[in-house]
Order: sequence, then structure tokens, then C-alpha cells
Amino acid sequence: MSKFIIRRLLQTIPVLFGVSILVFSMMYLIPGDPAQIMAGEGASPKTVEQIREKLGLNEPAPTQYLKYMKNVVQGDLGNSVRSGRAVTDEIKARFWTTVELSFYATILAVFLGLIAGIISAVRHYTWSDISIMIVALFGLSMPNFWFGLMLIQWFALGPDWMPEFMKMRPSGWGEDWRQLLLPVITLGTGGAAIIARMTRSSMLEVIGQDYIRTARAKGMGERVVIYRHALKNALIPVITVVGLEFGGFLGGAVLTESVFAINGMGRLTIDAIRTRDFPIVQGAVLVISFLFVFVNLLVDISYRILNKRIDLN
Amino acid sequence: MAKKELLKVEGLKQYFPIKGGMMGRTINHVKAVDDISFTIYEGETVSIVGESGCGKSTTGRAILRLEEPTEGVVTFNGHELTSLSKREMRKQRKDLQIIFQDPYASINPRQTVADVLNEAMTIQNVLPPRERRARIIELLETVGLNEYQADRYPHEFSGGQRQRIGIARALSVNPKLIICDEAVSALDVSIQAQVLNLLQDLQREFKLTYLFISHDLGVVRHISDRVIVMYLGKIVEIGDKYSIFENPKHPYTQALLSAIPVPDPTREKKHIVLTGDVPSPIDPPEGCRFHTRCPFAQEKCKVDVPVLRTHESMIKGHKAACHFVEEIENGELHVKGFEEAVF
Amino acid sequence: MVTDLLEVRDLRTSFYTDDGEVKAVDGVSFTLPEGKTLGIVGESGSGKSITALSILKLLANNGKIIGGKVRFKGEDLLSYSDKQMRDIRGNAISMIFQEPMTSLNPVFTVGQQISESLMKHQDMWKRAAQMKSIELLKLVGIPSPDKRVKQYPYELSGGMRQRVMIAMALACNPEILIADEPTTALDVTIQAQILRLIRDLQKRLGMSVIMITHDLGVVAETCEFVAVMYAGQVVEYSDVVTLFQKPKHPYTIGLMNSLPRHDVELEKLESIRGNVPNPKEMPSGCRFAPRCPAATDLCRNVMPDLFKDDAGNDVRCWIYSEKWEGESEVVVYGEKRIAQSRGAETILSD
Amino acid sequence: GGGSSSSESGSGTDIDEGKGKGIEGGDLVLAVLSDASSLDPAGSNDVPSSVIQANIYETLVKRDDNNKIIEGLAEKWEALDDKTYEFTLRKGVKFHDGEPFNAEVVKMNLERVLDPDVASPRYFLYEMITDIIVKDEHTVQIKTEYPFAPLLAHLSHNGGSMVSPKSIEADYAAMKAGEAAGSVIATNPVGTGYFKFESWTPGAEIKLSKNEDYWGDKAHVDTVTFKVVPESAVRNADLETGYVHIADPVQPNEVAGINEGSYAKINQKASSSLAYLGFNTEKEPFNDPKVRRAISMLVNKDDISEGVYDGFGVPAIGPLAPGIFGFNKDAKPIEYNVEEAKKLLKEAGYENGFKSSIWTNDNPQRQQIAVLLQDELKKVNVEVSIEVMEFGAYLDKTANGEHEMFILGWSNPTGDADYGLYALFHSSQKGDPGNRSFYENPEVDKLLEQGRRESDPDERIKIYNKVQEHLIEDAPMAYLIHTEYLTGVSNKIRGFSIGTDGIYKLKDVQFVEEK
Amino acid sequence: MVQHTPVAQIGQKRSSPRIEAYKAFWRRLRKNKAAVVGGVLVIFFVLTGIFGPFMTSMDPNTTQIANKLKPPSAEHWFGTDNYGRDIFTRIIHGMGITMKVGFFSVALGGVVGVFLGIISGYYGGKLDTIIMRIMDILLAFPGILLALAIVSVLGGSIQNVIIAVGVFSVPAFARIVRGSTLSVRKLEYIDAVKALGAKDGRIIFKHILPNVLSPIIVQLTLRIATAVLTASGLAFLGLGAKPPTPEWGAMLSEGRQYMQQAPHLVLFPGVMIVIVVLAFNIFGDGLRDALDPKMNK
Ligand SMILES: Nc1ncnc2c1ncn2[C@@H]1O[C@H](COP(=O)(O)OP(=O)(O)OP(=O)(O)O)[C@@H](O)[C@H]1O
Ligand SMILES: Nc1ncnc2c1ncn2[C@@H]1O[C@H](COP(=O)(O)OP(=O)(O)OP(=O)(O)O)[C@@H](O)[C@H]1O
Ligand SMILES: [Mg+2]
Ligand SMILES: [Mg+2]
Repeated sequence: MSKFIIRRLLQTIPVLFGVSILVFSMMYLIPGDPAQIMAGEGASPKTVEQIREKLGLNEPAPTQYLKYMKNVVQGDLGNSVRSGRAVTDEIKARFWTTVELSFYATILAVFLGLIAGIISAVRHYTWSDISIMIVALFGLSMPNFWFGLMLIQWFALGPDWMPEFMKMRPSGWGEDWRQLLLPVITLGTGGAAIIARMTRSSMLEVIGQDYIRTARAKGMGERVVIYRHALKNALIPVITVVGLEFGGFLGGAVLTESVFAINGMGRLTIDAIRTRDFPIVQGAVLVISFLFVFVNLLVDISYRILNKRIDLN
Repeated sequence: MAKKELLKVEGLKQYFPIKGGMMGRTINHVKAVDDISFTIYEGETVSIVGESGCGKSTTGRAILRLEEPTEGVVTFNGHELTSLSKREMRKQRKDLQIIFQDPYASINPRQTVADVLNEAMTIQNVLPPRERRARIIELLETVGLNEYQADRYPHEFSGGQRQRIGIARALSVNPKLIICDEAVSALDVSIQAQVLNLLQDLQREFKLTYLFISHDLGVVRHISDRVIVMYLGKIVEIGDKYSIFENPKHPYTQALLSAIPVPDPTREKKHIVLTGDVPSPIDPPEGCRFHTRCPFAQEKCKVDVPVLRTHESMIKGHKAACHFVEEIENGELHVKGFEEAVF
Repeated sequence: MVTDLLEVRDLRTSFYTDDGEVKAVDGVSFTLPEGKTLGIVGESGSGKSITALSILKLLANNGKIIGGKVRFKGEDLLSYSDKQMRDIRGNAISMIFQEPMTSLNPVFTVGQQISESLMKHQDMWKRAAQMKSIELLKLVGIPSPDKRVKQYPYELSGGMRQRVMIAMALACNPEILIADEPTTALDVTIQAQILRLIRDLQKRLGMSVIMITHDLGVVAETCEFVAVMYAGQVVEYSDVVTLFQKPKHPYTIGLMNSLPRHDVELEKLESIRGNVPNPKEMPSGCRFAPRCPAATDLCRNVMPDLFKDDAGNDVRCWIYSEKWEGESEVVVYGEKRIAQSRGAETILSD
Repeated sequence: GGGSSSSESGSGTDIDEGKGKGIEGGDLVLAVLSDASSLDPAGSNDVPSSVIQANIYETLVKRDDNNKIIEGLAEKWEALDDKTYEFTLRKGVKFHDGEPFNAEVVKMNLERVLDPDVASPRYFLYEMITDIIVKDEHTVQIKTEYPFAPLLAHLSHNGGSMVSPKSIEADYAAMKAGEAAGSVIATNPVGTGYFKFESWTPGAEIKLSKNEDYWGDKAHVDTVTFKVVPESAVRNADLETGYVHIADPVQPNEVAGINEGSYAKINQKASSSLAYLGFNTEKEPFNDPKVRRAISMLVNKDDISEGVYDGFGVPAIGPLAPGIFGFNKDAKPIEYNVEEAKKLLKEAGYENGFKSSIWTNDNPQRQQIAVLLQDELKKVNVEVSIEVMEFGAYLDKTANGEHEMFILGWSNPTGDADYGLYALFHSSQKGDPGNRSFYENPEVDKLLEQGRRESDPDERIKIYNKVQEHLIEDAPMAYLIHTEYLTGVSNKIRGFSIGTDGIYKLKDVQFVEEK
Repeated sequence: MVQHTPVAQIGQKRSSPRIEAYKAFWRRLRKNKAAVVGGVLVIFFVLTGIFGPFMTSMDPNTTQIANKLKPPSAEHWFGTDNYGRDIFTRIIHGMGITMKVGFFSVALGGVVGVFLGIISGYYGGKLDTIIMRIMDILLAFPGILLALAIVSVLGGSIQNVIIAVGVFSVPAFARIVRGSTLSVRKLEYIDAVKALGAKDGRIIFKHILPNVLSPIIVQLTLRIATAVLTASGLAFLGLGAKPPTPEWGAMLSEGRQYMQQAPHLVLFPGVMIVIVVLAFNIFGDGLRDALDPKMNK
């Protein structure tokens, strides 16, 4: 097991390496000069030149890349062009916010998704199944930011008769539980829909398996058959989806973070792209990608725990 | 009788790498086929029998180079297949065909029967396109299907009929040798008989040679001239049908034959029930590969690899790979941990 | 006297699919005497498994038993409630399935899966059930059972898994063991091991066994009685010796003839022409009529009942009824049979 | 002093009217659009950073609401010759860390901005300074390379903020150790202002607290928190729900809604910035002033002001906003006139119109202007497509002259005509520095240079009046509008005001007694 | 119905066998109510996208400041926006654009992804490893950032949004197709044509591609839904279609300023996006069921 984990961790290196090349060339190709943006309006050419010199932007791209990677390998992601702070610090300040947001959203998605999916599967082709799946489809089809804005309209501002304590706080993260609810719902809804659908189809598949018949042939009750024998197997593909969703949340929280003024990785990256803060973009994308790969590793491991048959090679 | 050698397999090995370790290196091999040699003469049917995973299919696929063999030489009709370029090999494929086990998986579900046959002829450029339709009808009739079925899709046929389509496809390029890989195993007995009869009729009509792969000894006895018994990637016994079925020499062949239930309730039958499971082809046992389950196994068996050889009690061409053919024959060796049972 | 532990009469089971009703089982009757082994043979799709599943009422959602009786010790299981059935399943009647690879739950250990029925039916505690599981594994001949009990199915070979299935089925000392093609997925040498095991256990524990198979060899070697199924119906039911020595139904005769055998040399196989009918488009008369060399208009238009003969064996064929209109001596696949209507005076009834 | 006297903006209701009496203390929260990039005065050149810096640091001189230079950390100043200024510093001023403020500190600070190793983005504000001479503890002289009239205005800019000497030393030490310049100051800014730096969570919020030892009148509230809330609707929601007391900016169309509510009022303030439609004067057909004038005539400033800014803005006459030093209030703007435009285009040979494009960035108001213009230009058969670019790319491409028409803005943080004209129109400033119209007029060049060097304010005004006339005549750009700063201010506070450069004056803000 | 062999029974009642095979598929599809509803909606939207613009009486881009922010009325069914443009007209004109973004981006991602997936699955080995690692990289790379970068480089326009969304759906296709290819490749009919001497091109295009088509089709419809959402997300970040294009995402993003004052500005484009995405999702799901081999037998 530990050997497997080490191997998988090592396998992430080429992926991250690829990601770093991709980000670097991406940033290099994007028009826009960080020095110019930093200097702002009216700055003289000399000012811009000084800044460019300081940032090492005059060097050829491969040199810049190699220098950058040399530092990355030593755990140094460089300094933000704009604020001058270490990229690691900038990321640290936001990292946990995004992870937390994604985590709660995942919890919500899993909780709602599993319940809905199981009910749907057990009662498939009944009205409850159909209505759950229609709701799930709605969840999938809503633009995230639009949903978020709608939530703010309804639950933060709310109608006049709504009691004060029920009004959720529209912006921010981490000071107050009432700030958490709306963004978590916004981000988690799509995931819940996907998980519900996945759980349903996976459950239906598993319910048709021979070993479920075996369990029934042993005289087991429906509850035991569904929740013990079927669910544990059905969870395996669901976990993959959960992993992917969590990973997706990390990168995809951009919109939610913008709407709810949450200071997370997504917004950091977008802002950094806007201001051509290359080191931040590189660092953030690397971290997000790493996390994504890492979450998938966790998924693989839980695969193995849940279903020993799966050949991880 | 001067028999013409059609297919000669020498020292064939097929190892499949097992990837693993840090960077996906090859850490081991599945020794699916491990150094086997045999010859097939024109017009005969040679069967390969053995338990699941002993390398029967792999042998067939390696001959066809559907999987490039690890080692060994396959000579067909005077051409050394194993050293041909891919292109030259494509030409040879006209003479070498294969029929598969699964009647459902072996035809592209999106092609009509006529498409299937037409494609085969196109690939090998068998006939001018104008004449193909007529040939397709002829082929269908040969395998017992009707003209009006030519434009049907596979899902509209039963298993037995599909198998006939597979046979027609193989025949469409006028091959010399057909490898039948479990060609009737998936069929019901009543249908199986139809297909077996068809195969025999075709052999007579077109002078076909069959390499017949099966684990069903009833079928094998019915159709073969000679039989090869494989165990864990190696040939343990080879001989004509009568020698194998009436006078098996290798303890494995004996056990195999006795393990098959006989459809005759009045017949009291002794079964040699082997203990244990077939070992893995990844780390096959040293020495004789059968020694872990062999009731006669001796120390020597664990060390020395037996070679195929003949003995005075065996007729010409009958060979077995056992160190103790004589001793077993003479009753000098005693059964150890061996269960003989009457059902 | 042999008592009938299980009696199935005119069982009918249908599936309701998008394309309409599929009469998967449509007139199955047989009896299973106590302590004996009954073989059910027939081609793929003839309804063998559905018959077994109907007995335990384990059909898929779209399946329904629409008629017949299943009497177990005189009581009709078809009238049992779900709860009552759960007490029967795995307890009085156990079943093992064809595919040992897929019939065990991959995420539970062997021990957990065996213990489960013990805990349910015998009110055992976890520890006790675990101990019993080990014993059961020993009983089915698994070496070092105390280790195996903690392993997952994927860690076992096919033969071992099938043994685990058997151990699971035996856990609560069932009176009937239904084995649905227990060896088709296994190698011949392993098959021999398993068949012998079932045979031994039956003797030791005094169970009755229903052995479902399409392999006549297995039937010949393990069963006392045989029901031959064709297209959802039992076409012949008799003791094993009679069946093999003098099969009556043309289908049975054809089946025997088309069997290649490794112990005797056959010149040419006598095959049954045609195909098994599509379950959605069953012939209106005798279901074998389209393939039967002796079929008459009667056969093609009217479905025969199961006729019982003196020896208590049944056959579903007009030849053996007084209504038979054809030749008195019928030759089927080279075998002669005397039709009942003219040759004999015995009047057959159902 | 303080309080908002929004005389020029013409609008401006007194938002403090009818509010209760002020009380001391309390925690003030502002929701702002973006985070500061650096709290080091030498480390950035953006408004969000300036807004915070202005509350922590002070400059030698300050500007009043009419952009008149008033005293700051310097009590007195005097031009010794046209290249030398002498400043007499305020006594008894202490930094937040207890360090005294003196002439040496002034020298250190200015030298730091000029240090190429620091590579300050605000270097250009002071690049003409050659020497900083410490005369005595409280007297300092600044010498420039050439006569530079707007020097005082530049010193009033946040770039001239005074940072504690200890911090500067620590920062240089850190630079030696391999850290980036500003790494110490940016994260722990120490000034002399009425608020002290408390904490900064990058991207989220910056917290300041009252400086109890401030040399002048002290602030009223205990703490100030600047929270970053990028979505306008959410800022307003925060204001409405009472989590913040000041929301900035408010979108023009949202003003009415907020004013109608009972929780907040909008503070309006004319800005010194300019929104303009630029022409690439090096490209056909915009190299022809007739075409430029014609298009300028098609700009319906009323529609823009009403339609886009809901009336919150002053239609621009020329490049300078009213209130900026040098503003020519007598200049005659190009009026909206479709017929005249057609005539001009005919003269220029574009009777049948032409095809062109308008570039802008992802700023909603600019996009709206572009859409309105597109519609207007159809009237003279000029078909334009609108290209919306991400800001960085936009700046880059317009600096390279790849564009034809473009919409951009220019703000004026020094309140001086030089800042508002030189970079935009001097031929030496083409591209990056600001002249994205690639405008070149020797006459204008000469005047602009004179304006910088002339130390007599009246003379300067004359020069700049002339420049503006040229610029209106030549129309290198169509001057659209001077926007207003619209800030949502909660009814719970009073005393808020904002400068023409967009900087909040928080010293006088206080909570009011609850009624 | 009294025929002698069942073979003959199937014989007579059919005219063209090829049509028959598809009929079976249609029958299953028709039986799936969701698929029918989704399909009808999709067709309706496509037709509206193509013909709708010719049928509206107003121009989507004519501004009329005096008439701005009018709530829905008989004259302006969906009200007017901040320029006084008729929202209903804009929605109709935007339909085609939304469809275009959906179809073309997915077509782009699909073609590239399917190609890579098939090559990867069929040849295996090093090529497979390389392609799949690249897909991993794309997958690990936050999608919206990738799109943002592409749009930043190429500028905001419908084409570039299509490219951006297309690129980031490549890995999804590649993975699915690779998986299906791997399982199809193992089927015996592939070996059979190989044994007949068929070249790789024939095997890939004639035998593998048609048989991995159904998951691809399903994925296409579902991805169209995702593409529409992604495009609107880009618009929200200010990087969508260029104004005054009536792209719904852009309308939504512009309208959000007026949310309190004139909620219909965000309501209609938002609801339209939901409905269109929903239709594609429902249709995709229905297709999946209809194409599911388990439903066949
Ligand atoms: N492509 C492959 N990669 C790795 N191992 C393989 C491959 N093909 C076959 N093997 C292994 O080689 C061995 C022999 O396989 P083969 O299919 O030849 O057996 P077989 O005798 O045909 O068995 P069966 O009767 O089940 O068809 C088996 O252990 C199998 O797992
Ligand atoms: N869930 C189901 N829905 C529809 N038809 C079904 C279902 N299950 C079984 N059938 C049909 O019922 C018939 C009998 O099936 P059954 O499984 O009993 O055959 P069998 O005799 O056991 O065959 P085999 O030897 O292949 O196991 C078949 O035609 C099958 O297609
Ligand atoms: Mg095989
Ligand atoms: Mg069955």
C-alpha cells in the first residue's frame, strides 16, 4: 500500500511538470506586460524599465522558466510581482479558504446527492425517482454565479417579513457561520446533482448484480441488501465522482468566490491573471493542480480500501 | 502416406510483461506459452486441449501474429511467418483464418452479413467487386444460411447462426488453415452438433486443415485426428486421438479424462480427483509443472523439466512429457495423496 | 416410501419487458423426493434458472409468477409473505449460483458473508458465527480456513469461491440445496472436485438437491431424477436411468444424439435442426414442433400436456397420448418409439 | 477641516442631514472593489493602494478640495529659485513606532522612491529630483533637474508618503538578504497618519486602528476595516444588511434604489478623471482631424451621461475635469451634431462611411459607451465592431498602436493639469506612458513643456488654456465624461467625504447616536 | 404465424434491414419520455436559433435610452434592458449564438478528443502513456483558467470562447473514447478483421469508431450543456462575446448590475440558459438510456 502511494505520488511529478510548462507558456503568450500594469497610468518608460529589470522579465523565456523551476524545486515559488510578498504566503492565506469552501460544498453535495440517489434508485421509475432526477437536472443546468446572485436576493436581502436571524450574510468567509451557507449551497448544488445521478445509476447497476441476488437468497431483508450489500459497492464509482467534483470545486470556485467576495485561490488566480502577476498564477495553478492530483490519489486509495479487487496497476 | 507439413511451430514462447514497480517497469512475465513445438499436416485436424489459462488461445494468436510471439519460429506453407514484415504478413493472412468462441463478440454489430463478407474479400482482394455478391450468396449457402439473410445485422441471428457467419467469413478468403478457438464452446449442445457437422463437411469439401482449440474433450475426440494436451504453457502429451483417449500416458491427461462426467448413469466410473488449483503462469512450478498436483510426483519431478518422449507402450507420434511413464505403466509408482472416487 | 419434499406444479413465470410479456417459465412440473437429487437440464434460455428463482421468489422486478404451485412440505410457498420467504431462504432452502466470480460480494470478507446468514437465521453472535464459518469452510475442504475466513473473494481462486458459496448455502443446514449450474464456470478438474463435494455433503447431511445444468454428463453422474426443459416447459420428467436408456420426448432423444462423447467414438453427430424458438414468439402448439421430425398438425396447433406413464414418469408429447394421429411407430433421430394411441391400451392421463 | 463641499459637482445633497449627534469610537467597515496591492508608498501605483496609504501615511503637502496645495507634514515652503524648494517641517510629529519625523526622514523617503534597486512604480513622479538637502532638523531643500512647476502637486501624491526611518532601514536590510524591495514596509507599514496599521489579510481585508498619538485632531472611530467585495450587488447587500457602513463604488443605476431605502445614502463627488474615446491618430482615417471631429460630434454626451451613468457625471468639454488646476472653463466643446458630422466626413472623403473598430476592456460602463457609439456611428455609415479585451492585453495592444478607436480613462491623482495632459498628449509619451492616441503636435508639445517649467501659476493657467483649445480643435480623442464617485454611506455614520482623486477622508467619520 | 423455422418468421415482414436496425433504436428512444421531451426542446431551440432572428420585428441591437429598463409588457414581452433594447428579441437572436457556442465548441473538443482517445486506446503503449499524461495535465489544470487564458490571448469573441470551451472538453472525450476503445479493441471481431489482414486505418475508422459512437454521442449532448454554462461563466468574468452580441451569458453578466432595480434583465437570460442546458441534459440522458446495451436485450 505505502509503495503504491509513493509510486502514485511520484507519478504526479510529470503531470505537475507539464502543468508548470503549460502555465508558463500560457503566461508568456498572453499579451500584457506586468511591469507596465504595475507601473500604472502615466508612468514614464524609465519607471517601467526599472521594474522590468527588477522582475527579471528581460531575460529570455527559457531562462526565466529554468530559474523559476529551480526555485520551485527548492520550495520557493517566488514573490508576487504586485505585492512583493512571497507567493507561498499569498497562497497560504487563501488556500484553506478554498479548501474549506470546497470541502463543505462537497459534504453538502455528498449528503444530498447520496440520499437523493439512493431514494431514486430504490424507487426507480416511480414519481419520487422522476421528481428527484428532475430537480437534480435543474441543479446541473443552473449557471453557478446566477444561482449565487439569486440566493443573495432571496436569502440575504430577503423580503421584509423574513426574520433577521434567517437572513444569510451575503459576503465573505470565516467570520460567521451565516456567511458559509450561501456559497456552500451555490457551489454544492451542481455537485449534489451529479452525485445523485451517479449514485442512482451506480446503485441500479449494483442492484442487478449476482451478489445482490446471493444476499437475497440468504434471506437478508431489503434494508440490509440495499444499505449493506449494494451501497458499499455502489459507492466506488461515486467516490470517483466525489473526488473529481472536489477537485473541480477547487479550480471552479472562481465564480462562487467572485460572487460572494470570498478570498480564495480562484479569485487570487483570476486577479493575478488580470494583473499579470506571473509568479502568483504559476504558484496557484501548480497548487490547484497538485491538489487535484492529490485528491485523485486519495480517491484511488479509497478505491482500494473499498474494493480490493481493483488492480491499481 | 507422404503428409505435407502445413504448419510448423518450433520453440514458441509467448510472455506477457507485467508492469509495476516505480515507473511502470516490467517486473515479471506471464509465461502464457513456454517453448512449445508441434507440426500440423495438410488436411488434418489437430486439437489443443487443456484447462483454462494453459495457453491454448495464446498459441493460436501467436501463430496468427495477433500478438507478436516472444520467441520461436512459425513456418506456414514454407513461409517463415515470424520473420515476415507486417505487410508481407497481411498477404499470408489469406491462407490463415480464425473462428472465435464468442458468437456475439466476433462480428461487428454494425455490419450486415454481406458487409462482413464483402470486407473480408476487399481486404484480401479475392474477387473483382462485381462477382462478390454472388460469392457471398454462395458462401452463405455453404454454411447453411439463406440469401435473404445477407442484408441482416448480426443481432437478428441466433448464436449458432452467428457462428456460421464467422465461419463464412473465414472461408471467404479461401484459407488453407483455420484456427478454431473454442468455436463451438458457447453453443448449446443441439446447435453445437450442427456446427461441428458443418465444420467436418467443409473440411472434406475444401481440404481444410484445422487447429481446433477446445477444452471439451467430447468435442475434441469427435473432430480431431491428433490431440495436443497442454498444461500451464507447456505441451504435456501429444498423439493421435486414439492414443490420447484410450492410452493416455501423462498423469495429467489421465486425470483430465477421468474428470469429465460421462452421460451414462449405469456406468460406474472411477474419477481421479486432483487436489488443489492450477498454479499461476507467472511463477510456474520448477521442474515438471504438474508436480504440485501430480499423484505420482517424485523428488526428481520438482527439479528436472521433463521432455516430450515416447515409450515402447506408445505408438509412433505419441509422446508424453513425464519422467515416469514407464514406472506408472508398470504400476511401480504409488499414488500419493491421490483421491480416487466413485460418484 | 419416499416422500416428496418439494413439489412444483404447472409453474408459470413471466417477465414484462418493453417488448411485451416474456413467458420464461410456462408450465413446469416436477417433484423432488426427500434426500434425492433432481437434475434439471435444458438448453440455455429454457428457463432453468428462472424456475429455481421462482421457487425462492427471487425474481427481478419485472418478473412475476403468474400461476402454479410450489409445495414445500405440503405448504404453498407462493402464498408466503415476503417475511416468511426470508425465513425460508438461506435457511430451509439454499441456493448456489453458476458464477462463483460474481456471486460473492466483493467488498466483504468470506467470513462476513457466511456469518451473515448464521446471524440472521440462527441468532448467533458475531464471534460464534465466525467460528461456525471457519468450521463450514473446513467442511467444504478449504485448507487453512481460519486464514481464508478473513480474505476477500478476489483473493480466492474460482474453485475456492464456489466452495465458499457452498459453505454459505450450507450454513443453516438447509433441507433443499438448489445448485444452479454450480460448475459451468470452472475447469473440468475443479468441476470434478466440486461435484464430488456436493455429493459427499448431501450424503453426510441428508439434504435434497436440485442440480441445474445443461451437461448431461453431470446429470448422469449425480442425479436420481431428471426434468428436461425446453422453451420454458418441462418436456420430460423421469428417473435418470430411464431417461438415458429410453428417452421419450423427441427433444430428449435429439439431445442425447447430438452429444459428442469422449468415451465413445461417434461417426457423425445427429443434430436437431433449427433453433430454439424466440421466447417472444413461441409456437402456438408444441414448442418443439418446428424442430421435431415427427411433428403432425396436432403438434403444431395444440400444446400437449404432461402425460404420466405407469412408472410415474412424465412426458409432454402427443405421441404418447391417445390423440396421436401419426404413425404408430415413430422414428425420431434413428430411434424407434411406439405411439400410445394405437399400440397400447393404457390410457394416459395427466 | 474636512466635510464635503461638493460645489463644482453641482449635485450633492448633504448626506449627513438629519442624522443624530456624533459619538466617539466604534468599528467602521468599508466594502471596496479591490484590495490594495501594496502598502508601501513606493511599491505600487494604483488607487486601491493609495486609498489605504492615505490613511496611514502623510505627505509633505496636501491638497484641499479645490486642489489647492495646503500644508501637510511641512508647515511652510518656498521656491528658492525655479529649481529649488525649501520646506519647513512640522515639529513634534512622531511615527507610529515612536520614531521622530525630521528632514533626514524626508531625504530617506524621497531617495528610496528614486532608488533604481527599489524600482518604484512611482519613480516617474519624482524622476526630475536631483538632490534632497537636509538643512537642519526641520528644514529640507529639494532640487530638480529642470524647473518643474507641478512638484508640489506631485509631493501631495501618495508616492510622497513619509515612512518611518526604522522601516526603511529594515527594508533595505531585508533587500540585502535577498528579499524583494518593500517586503518589510508593505506588510508592516508605519507612517504618521491618524490611523495605524493593524492587520492585512491579502485579498480579504485591511484593518487600521486609531492613532491616539496623532499630532493633529484625532480620528473618531476606533478601527477601520477595508473589506474586499468585488460584486457590486453584494457590496450593496452588505450595506443594506448593515455589515458594512461604506460601500464603494456604487453603480450609477443603483443610486436611486439605495437613496430610496432607509439604511444609507449615496455620497456623490465629482472626480478628476476623464473617460475618453481615443483615436489612433497614426492610422487612416483617424489621421485626419476632420474625421476625428466628425466622430466627436456624434458622441451624444447626454445619452452617455444619462444612459450609462444615470446622470452621475459631468459631460467633458476637454481633457481636464473642472476643479483641476489649469481647467479651462471657457473652452467651447464640440457639440453633438449629426448633420455637421456628415458634412465633415464628406469633406474628408468618407461620405459613404468606413469600417472600423472600437476597443475597450471588460469594464461595463466602457462597454456600454461603446455600444451607444456603435449605434450612433451607424448614422453616418461608419460601421464599427466592438472588441472587448481583458485589461492587461488591452493596455498592451493599445500601447503598441494596434487599435483604431478605443475607450479608456485617465485619472488625475495630483490635481494638476500637467498630470492630466502631459502623458496623454506629449509626443514623447506615445504608447505605454499614456499617449495611446499617438498624438503629435509640436505646438502642443512646446506648450506642455512650458507649462511644466513655468513657476507662475497665472502664466501656467494661460498656457494650459491654450493647450486645451488646441486639443479640442484637434480632437485626438473625444472627451466623454468626468465621472462622479458614488459611495454608499450608511445612515449609521456621518462625516464621510472623498477627494477628487477618490481617496476617502475617514478622519472625520463618526458613528451617530442611535435614535 | 405458422412457419416452420423461426428464421423464416423474421423473414418477410421487413423491407429494408438497415432502416430496421435504426428503427429499434428509435423505438427505444421514443419510449423514453425524457429523451423525447429533451429532443423536441433541442430541435425547437435549434430551429429558433436558425429561423427565429428572421421572425422578430425588432432589432436586437437598436438602443433607445429613453426606453430603458422597462418591465415586461405587451410590447416588450421580456421587457427592455439598460439600453432600451428589447430583451425578447435579444433572447431569440442569442439562441443561435448559444447553440453555436454549444455545438462548435463541443464539435471541436469532440473531434480532437475522439481522435486522441482512439489512437491512445488502439495503439496503447508509449503513445497512450504520452497522450493520457497530457490529458491528465489538461484535466488537472483548472478549466476556467485555461479558458480564461485562451480568451486573454486570443481576445474575447464567440470564436475564441468556442475554442476555449472546446479545448477544455478535449480530455473528457479522450478519456471516454479511450475507455470504450480499449473494450472494443478486445472484442473478437477486431481480431477477426486483423486476421483478415486489415490495416489499422480500416480497423479504427470502420470497426472501432462506429462502435464507440454511442458514448460519444451521449457525451456530446451532455458536453453541449456544460459548454453553454462555461461560456456564460466566461461572460460573467467579462470575457465572453463582444457587445452588443446578444449572447445570453453576456446579457446575464451585464444585467446583474440591475438585479435589484430590474430583475428581468437577469431573470430571462438566466432562465433560458437553464432551460436550454436542461434540454440537452435531458436529451443526453435519454440517449444514454436508449443506447444502453443493457436495455437492448
Ligand atoms: N494480453 C495478455 N496479457 C497478459 N496476460 C495474458 C494475455 N493474454 C493471455 N494472458 C495470460 O496467458 C495465460 C494463457 O491464456 P490463454 O488465453 O492462452 O489461455 P487459454 O488456454 O486459451 O484459456 P481459456 O480456456 O480460458 O480460453 C493466462 O494466464 C492469461 O491470463
Ligand atoms: N429479467 C428478465 N427480463 C426478461 N426476460 C428474462 C429475465 N430474466 C430471464 N429472462 C428470460 O427468461 C428465459 C429463461 O431464462 P433462464 O435464465 O431461466 O434460462 P436458463 O435455462 O437458466 O439458461 P442458462 O443455461 O443460459 O442459464 C430466457 O429467455 C431469458 O431471456
Ligand atoms: Mg482461450
Ligand atoms: Mg441459468
